[in-house]
Amino acid sequence: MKLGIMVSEGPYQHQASDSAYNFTKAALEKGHEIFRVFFYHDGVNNATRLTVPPQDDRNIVNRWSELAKQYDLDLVVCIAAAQRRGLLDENEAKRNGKDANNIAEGFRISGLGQLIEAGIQSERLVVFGD
Amino acid sequence: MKLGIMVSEGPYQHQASDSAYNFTKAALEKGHEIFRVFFYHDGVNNATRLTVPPQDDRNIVNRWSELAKQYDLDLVVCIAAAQRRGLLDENEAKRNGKDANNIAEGFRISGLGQLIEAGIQSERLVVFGD
Amino acid sequence: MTLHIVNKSPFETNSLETCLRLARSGHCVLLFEDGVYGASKGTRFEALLTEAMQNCKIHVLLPDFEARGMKADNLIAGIETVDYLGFVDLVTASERVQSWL
Amino acid sequence: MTLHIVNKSPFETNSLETCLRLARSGHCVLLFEDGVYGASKGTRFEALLTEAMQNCKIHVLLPDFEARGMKADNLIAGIETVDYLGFVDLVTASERVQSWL
Amino acid sequence: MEEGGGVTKKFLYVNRKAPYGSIYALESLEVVLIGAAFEQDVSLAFIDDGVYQLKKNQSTDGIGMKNFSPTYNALGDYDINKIYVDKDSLEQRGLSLDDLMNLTYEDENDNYAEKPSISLVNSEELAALMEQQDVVLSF
Amino acid sequence: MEEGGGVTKKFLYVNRKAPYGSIYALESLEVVLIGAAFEQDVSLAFIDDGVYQLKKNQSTDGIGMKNFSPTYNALGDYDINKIYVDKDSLEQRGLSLDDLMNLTYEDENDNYAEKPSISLVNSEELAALMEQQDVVLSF
Repeated sequence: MKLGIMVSEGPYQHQASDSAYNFTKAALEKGHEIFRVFFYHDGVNNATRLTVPPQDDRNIVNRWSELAKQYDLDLVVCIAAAQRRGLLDENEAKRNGKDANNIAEGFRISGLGQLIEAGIQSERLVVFGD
Repeated sequence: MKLGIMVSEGPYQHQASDSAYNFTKAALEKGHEIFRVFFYHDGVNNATRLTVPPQDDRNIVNRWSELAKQYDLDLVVCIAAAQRRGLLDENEAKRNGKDANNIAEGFRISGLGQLIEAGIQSERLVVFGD
Repeated sequence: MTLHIVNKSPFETNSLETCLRLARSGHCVLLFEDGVYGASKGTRFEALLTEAMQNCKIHVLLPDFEARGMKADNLIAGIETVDYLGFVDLVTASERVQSWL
Repeated sequence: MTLHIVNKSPFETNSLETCLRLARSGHCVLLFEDGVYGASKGTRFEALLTEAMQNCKIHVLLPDFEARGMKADNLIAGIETVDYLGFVDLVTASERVQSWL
Repeated sequence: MEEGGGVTKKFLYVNRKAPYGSIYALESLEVVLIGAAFEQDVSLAFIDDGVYQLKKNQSTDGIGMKNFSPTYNALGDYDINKIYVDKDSLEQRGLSLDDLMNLTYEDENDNYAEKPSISLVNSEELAALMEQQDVVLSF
Repeated sequence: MEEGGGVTKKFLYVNRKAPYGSIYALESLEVVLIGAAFEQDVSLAFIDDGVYQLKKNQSTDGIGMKNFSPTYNALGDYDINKIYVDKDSLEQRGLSLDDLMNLTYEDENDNYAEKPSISLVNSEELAALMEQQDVVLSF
């Protein structure tokens, strides 16, 4: 079945990103298709490559990047939410006159329409938040 | 009177940072001393210089930076919380092999001891969170 | 059939109560994250859950329940356990998923 | 005297209830952010607040109350309004500030 | 106009949080506005503290945040006119329909007559409404 | 040893959130451990869902998060042995002292006898305790 996922909270502060990851991984292992994972609200903070979690803890960002690579996942970060919170890719940094960007491998920044499209194209949409 | 402030949530998602800012500004206007503002948990995300909020909205990060400049405020970002969430200064980026940093002007990264010290040195400590 | 997913402790927020007020007969409810506390025996919410089970099927995400120091025998009788694979099955078996944040 | 600050809606979380259970006679309570909903007349929490005022002084942060579409005449009788400067005064007049997140 | 490949689904936006204390209300509204371009069958539900989002007379000058409540008035222009407010939640908060913004739309099938967008619904009606949806987005 | 310039204050850490659903419990514990080096007069209170932080038998293998509950056992070694658990909160959750980890410390004034760190307190006792504090850190 084709599933869509929305993640509304950032890494570590709330369990939402962990739950979404564990759910997504289980769905993929069962052979389902993940149409898209859409990161909204503070969820955009899952996409920063600048995290340095403690050695004995999980690396939430890398885990998403690796899952994306393994299954060719579409990880989309909401542009409006990302701008508010300081999550940029190279283009966005340039466009907004910022001297750095922080997006991690496997994520892309796009508009809210991608969430609506995920709702339309997926057979089920599951929201993980706080 | 000497006051300490702790901010536990990031910008925009929760009102905590707004409340802390409005309180801090009011205290300074009344002539009180702010010993330190300590950013913990997702509060560390207040210190990123990469935000691009909408034109018609407040710029939470810049507001803190400007207040710090005007009143010589000590804005301290917890290093452990910052590492988990991807908030780095130049030294931390270098030390952790990261190719970019994102800290805004007027903030500095330091240890949790700075929070305890704020508790000891301030006559009142006020926590803003979710 | 709707799958309702509840991730909040019933002691902290009103999400579970509103969910159960608006769930219809034959629906499924999954308690996960801090929501799993609603599934444990002997709390002041046990009666609410027991009553809800007359109309709805209640599940708990076992990994979240165990993380919080509880085992299957701490569950209110009638609540079923699932793992993440079972969570996926609940989603695909339902017509829609409603998240009670 | 302790200043208790409550930023949560009493409808959403149990913070206000626990705060009022543990506040002592003579303490002050400030409702701000979503906590201001507890200060409005006619809700199911009015009785709780009215009772608490027999022992504690209750304040509401007016800018937060007004942001949410309410005016001073929506307040439960006896609740006092403060602005941010008044918030600062409450803090400095107290011996400690306890935040109920 | 963007579109979703000809498919029309029933979308329900569930709003259960108060405005300003957190950003969910504002960012939910941003999704609704963007989503309007996709010509789906959209409903909004306001439950629990979510009903406070529609409270009239919001005035944010004192907190330095943007008052986004006027945007709800624009929903009618985007053909979003199915706004359901949970009656129980409203009553528990000592509020009635008069305390909410007067949201309306022009009914193009009725000579553009101005009609109210808000319906008060009881638990049973709300539950029935939810059961008709294809996609439920919670905020 | 770090220190705070010779001043000793009474610090109370108030924990009201469950573990794992959010990070407040873990990061609160990190403050407590760092703070121990400052030789202040430290107490910890566990109220509402905070009491779940001390539940025994936590096992996080299934969720891929770190089980930090063993760290509470180390508090005694840091001379943090005033741990107050709200009795009302515990009872509402169907729990008793037996359901919590057995946290102890060695009393250096009593021949290093092992003693329990946790005290169950009622509302009145907890309120009185709070009123003795200089600094209250809430998580």
